[in-house]
Amino acid sequence: MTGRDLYQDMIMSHNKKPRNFKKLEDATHIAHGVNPLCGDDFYIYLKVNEDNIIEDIGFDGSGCAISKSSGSLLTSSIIGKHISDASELKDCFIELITSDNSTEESKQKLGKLTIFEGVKDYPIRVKCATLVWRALESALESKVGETTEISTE
Amino acid sequence: MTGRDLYQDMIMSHNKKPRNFKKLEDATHIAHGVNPLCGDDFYIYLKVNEDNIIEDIGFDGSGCAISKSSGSLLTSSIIGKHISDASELKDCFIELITSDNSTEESKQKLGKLTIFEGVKDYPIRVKCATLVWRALESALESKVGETTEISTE
Amino acid sequence: MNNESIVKQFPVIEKEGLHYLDSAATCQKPNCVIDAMTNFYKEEYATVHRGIYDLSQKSTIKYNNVRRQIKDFIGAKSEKEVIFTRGATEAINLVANGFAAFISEGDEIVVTETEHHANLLPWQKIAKQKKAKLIVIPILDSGDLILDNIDKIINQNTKIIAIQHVSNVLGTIHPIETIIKKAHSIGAKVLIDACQSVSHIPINVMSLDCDFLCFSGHKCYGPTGIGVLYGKEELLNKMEPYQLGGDMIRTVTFEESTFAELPMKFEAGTPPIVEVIGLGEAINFIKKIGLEKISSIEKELLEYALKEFKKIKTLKVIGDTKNKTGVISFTLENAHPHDIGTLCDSFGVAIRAGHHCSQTTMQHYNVAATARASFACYNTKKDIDKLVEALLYIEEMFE
Amino acid sequence: MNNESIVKQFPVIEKEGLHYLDSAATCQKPNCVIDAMTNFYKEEYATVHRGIYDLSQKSTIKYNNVRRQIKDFIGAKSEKEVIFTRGATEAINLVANGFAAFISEGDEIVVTETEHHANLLPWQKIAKQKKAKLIVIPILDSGDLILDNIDKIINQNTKIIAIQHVSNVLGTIHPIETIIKKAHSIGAKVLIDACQSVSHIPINVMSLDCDFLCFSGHKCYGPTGIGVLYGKEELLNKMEPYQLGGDMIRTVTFEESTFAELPMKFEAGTPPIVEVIGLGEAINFIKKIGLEKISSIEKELLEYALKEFKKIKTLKVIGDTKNKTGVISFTLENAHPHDIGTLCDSFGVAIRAGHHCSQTTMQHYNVAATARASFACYNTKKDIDKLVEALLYIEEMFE
Ligand SMILES: Cc1ncc(COP(=O)(O)O)c(C=O)c1O
Ligand SMILES: Cc1ncc(COP(=O)(O)O)c(C=O)c1O
Repeated sequence: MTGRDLYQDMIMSHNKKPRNFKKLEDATHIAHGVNPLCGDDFYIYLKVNEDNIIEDIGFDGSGCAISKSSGSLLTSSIIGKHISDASELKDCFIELITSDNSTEESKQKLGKLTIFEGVKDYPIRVKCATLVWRALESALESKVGETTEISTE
Repeated sequence: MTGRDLYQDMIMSHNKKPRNFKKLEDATHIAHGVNPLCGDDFYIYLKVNEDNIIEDIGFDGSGCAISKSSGSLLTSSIIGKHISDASELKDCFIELITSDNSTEESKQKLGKLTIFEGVKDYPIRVKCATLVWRALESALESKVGETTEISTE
Repeated sequence: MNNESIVKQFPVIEKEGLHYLDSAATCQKPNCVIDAMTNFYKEEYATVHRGIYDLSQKSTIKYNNVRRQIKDFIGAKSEKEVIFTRGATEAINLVANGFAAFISEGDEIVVTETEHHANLLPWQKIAKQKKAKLIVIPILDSGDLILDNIDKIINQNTKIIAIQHVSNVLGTIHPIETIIKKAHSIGAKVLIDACQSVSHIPINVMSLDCDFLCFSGHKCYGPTGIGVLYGKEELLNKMEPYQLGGDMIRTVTFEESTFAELPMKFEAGTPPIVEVIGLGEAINFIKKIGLEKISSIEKELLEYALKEFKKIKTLKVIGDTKNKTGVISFTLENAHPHDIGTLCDSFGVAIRAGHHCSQTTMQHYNVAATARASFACYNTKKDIDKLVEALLYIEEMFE
Repeated sequence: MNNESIVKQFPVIEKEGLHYLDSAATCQKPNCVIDAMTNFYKEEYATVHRGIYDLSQKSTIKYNNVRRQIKDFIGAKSEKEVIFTRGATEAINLVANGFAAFISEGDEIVVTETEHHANLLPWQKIAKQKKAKLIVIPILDSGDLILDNIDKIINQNTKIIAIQHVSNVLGTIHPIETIIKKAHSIGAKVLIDACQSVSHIPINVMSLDCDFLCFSGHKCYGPTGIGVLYGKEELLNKMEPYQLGGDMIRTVTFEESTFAELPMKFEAGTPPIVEVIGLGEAINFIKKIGLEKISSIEKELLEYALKEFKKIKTLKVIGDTKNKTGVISFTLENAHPHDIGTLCDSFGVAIRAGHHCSQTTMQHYNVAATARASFACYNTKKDIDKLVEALLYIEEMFE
């Protein structure tokens, strides 16, 4: 495949109109992710309730089409989910684009997120696709009220 | 030519029985020359009289056959000469083995010293052949009673 | 443009379908450079300086010849002023490390707003260590330095000015002659980072009268792993050695060591022998074509590209000075530079996207990154045509 | 000895009439190493880390693969612990520079009496700077370390022990396991200079448990301009970066910069890309033959040489330990080592003469210089026969 095939319609549309592209004023968990190489720079905001359900989610910042659409699809995939399910999805996603070990089962879980699979062939862009996911990981591990910082290099 | 041709009989004989291989107790000029790469290490002693004639000369120390025989031939070539003649001979010698510009006239002045011409093809050994000459140069430029230090690198 | 005969000498450039426009990052190598190294490894390889056998002596002679070649190429006074390093980064770190001894609290070190990190961070570190001030010459949006205040910026407290000859992001050619004169008028020294100029513009360190100058081999058609530091003999003599080890000593005991003369004093350890041989051949290559010819090819490419870029409505060139080399940074209104980079690649066009190791330049223009196309003597208008085709496609794709 | 198939892979060694016995200075390169670099330059050359185009990404992948290869080769825990340097000299300077922060007045730094200048001078400098003491482990005339006093030498004040694995002058293999254990028992760190062992003896940094280890590419069948520093992650993390510049930063502003993670933190500037590729192939070469095989070839050569040397009455071997690699220093009663060197060359025999960058070893034996023959896996008994023929000739010539 060539780089062009990466930019499928769904990615282009999420880039243009990212879902949940907002700051949550009442977030319980916030993380800030930067990719110093590209300058991609995003915040992710989670509102997790007492039952550990992600009640609301938002992200904002700036970055390339891959990072932004990946963030957008992330938010719409985990909103309303239990944080352990979100965390599992995150693992599946990272495995999908950083290894050759992704199982069929895992791909089924990922659903439309598998459109990012092709990024695997572009090692430098892998960091774009995983940036918001790494921020999610950090947010889920953080204490309530804390803002964590991550950087992909 | 090969390295073997360097070691002509005259060089071997001067190496074995260096002439004027002695310390002069009443030297007017002394210089110490070392070649840190090989460990060649020689002193040269001059006794220059009021008429600027090199009345006596000696050298001692240790080094390879090339440096020692060159020192030996140096001493026997300049003993009894005026220091300006010694200095001229030194220039001719250094030119002979460090450049391609040595003239016939200069070679005639050098006489048997031209056996060192082949050293030119062995850049690392040039420093051996010139070591005592460089020390001579330094001694001639020094003040009476002073010991100068030179190092070829 | 008439550079077919040059193009043919570059095996990577000759590859079908590849349009290499990232020469400001690193240059492709002509066959003569690659072959010189291959042949050296296959026929003549031995260590330098120390072997008394024939192979090593020949190796040493060839190695030293390159030093002479570089001395001539940059117009240095003596071979002692030419130090081989592993690249420009090491050269600058070496100077900063050695020059630190001459810097005290309150002194000022001057850089430009568009320095490469390699010529900023070592000075930032020294400034912190010595409680000196790091002073910045700002730029206009054109990329040109603002020199109105130069008498304030370069003043009695200034000890050294570390300045790029040409910006690797914008291609701006800085008026280093003016700055060197100004610096010397108050007794400050000047280091020129010539990474982006040495294979594009003729340079003569003696007529420039700069105190230090450095460049990397891999950006001037030479191999990786090699760079050059030029320094005035008198200054280099005053500076402490940088790395310590073999080949740079005179005598060693456990109590005390003494160091060799220039240039060896700054060349500890087994040098990058084969890289030096390759660099010599790269200098030959440049001399054979001639820097005038190289620079005229690149100028023509630059003008053509700027003209063609007008066809792309949402494209913005960053830094529009007239005084520049064949380096163009640009953005598209709706596409992120990294997307531009990946998509250009799908057209076979290799451009760079990112901060180009100069985040302060990005900060000036308030962008996270730019896309950059840069030219060398082996590029052709076809490369630019393909780039424009790709950019038009991308523009449409991102509307 | 059965190494014909190895010999055939080395173009310089195959040269008619050449007997290369200076591998302790630098190794010849097999075709596979030379070709890997040539092909890379001709087909795949591009910068690493930063290019988002295909060529650069492939280049980056290949480059990173070598890091993994080296991690496996030396048995490191993580690729973060493998730093590319331009050689062992730079690696040691890097460690000394970074470790200096942990050394205070009165502390002790331990080296051996036979260190290469590269592993002595950087420590001598730090000791002076920090008013620490440089303590020397002496040797017996056999070349073996005197360890009777080890409990005094390595004591509560000891901060680091910088020690060669194998002496480049004598070939002595030092009992580094013992020293590392002793050092760790009192909390000191250990740097192993593995220049003379890595291509001769299997090494595993994890089972050795050394804190740092370094070697040069050119002494292990690889190219010039490349070396490796291994360091425990935890220690490297605590150390300040060495050189500053591109690729080793996270964020940069004029006020403040932050640095990248390991290993990038210690790799400022465009790395020696092609040299890394060449080194990877050299490691492949060593692995394919196997260090056991290499070491058995060299052992056989060593034994044969020592036996044959008995024919030369005035020859004295310097350092007669049983525990050594294929390195023999020797003198002739009446001929100076430099004369031996030049005359051996006239027989096509390339040996080394001089102080071998270890003047303190010369001082121990009270000689200005020695002649040295050293072996690699491509040598044969014929090389030794020719050396002996030359030495007999020289002995007679000097009576
Ligand atoms: C034992 C030892 N240590 C260090 C070095 C220095 O290596 P390099 O000159 O490649 O930096 C050498 C070789 O010269 C050596 O033999
Ligand atoms: C202007 C400038 N300075 C310094 C450097 C650093 O050179 P290197 O990475 O080869 O050490 C570069 C290139 O990366 C550059 O473009």
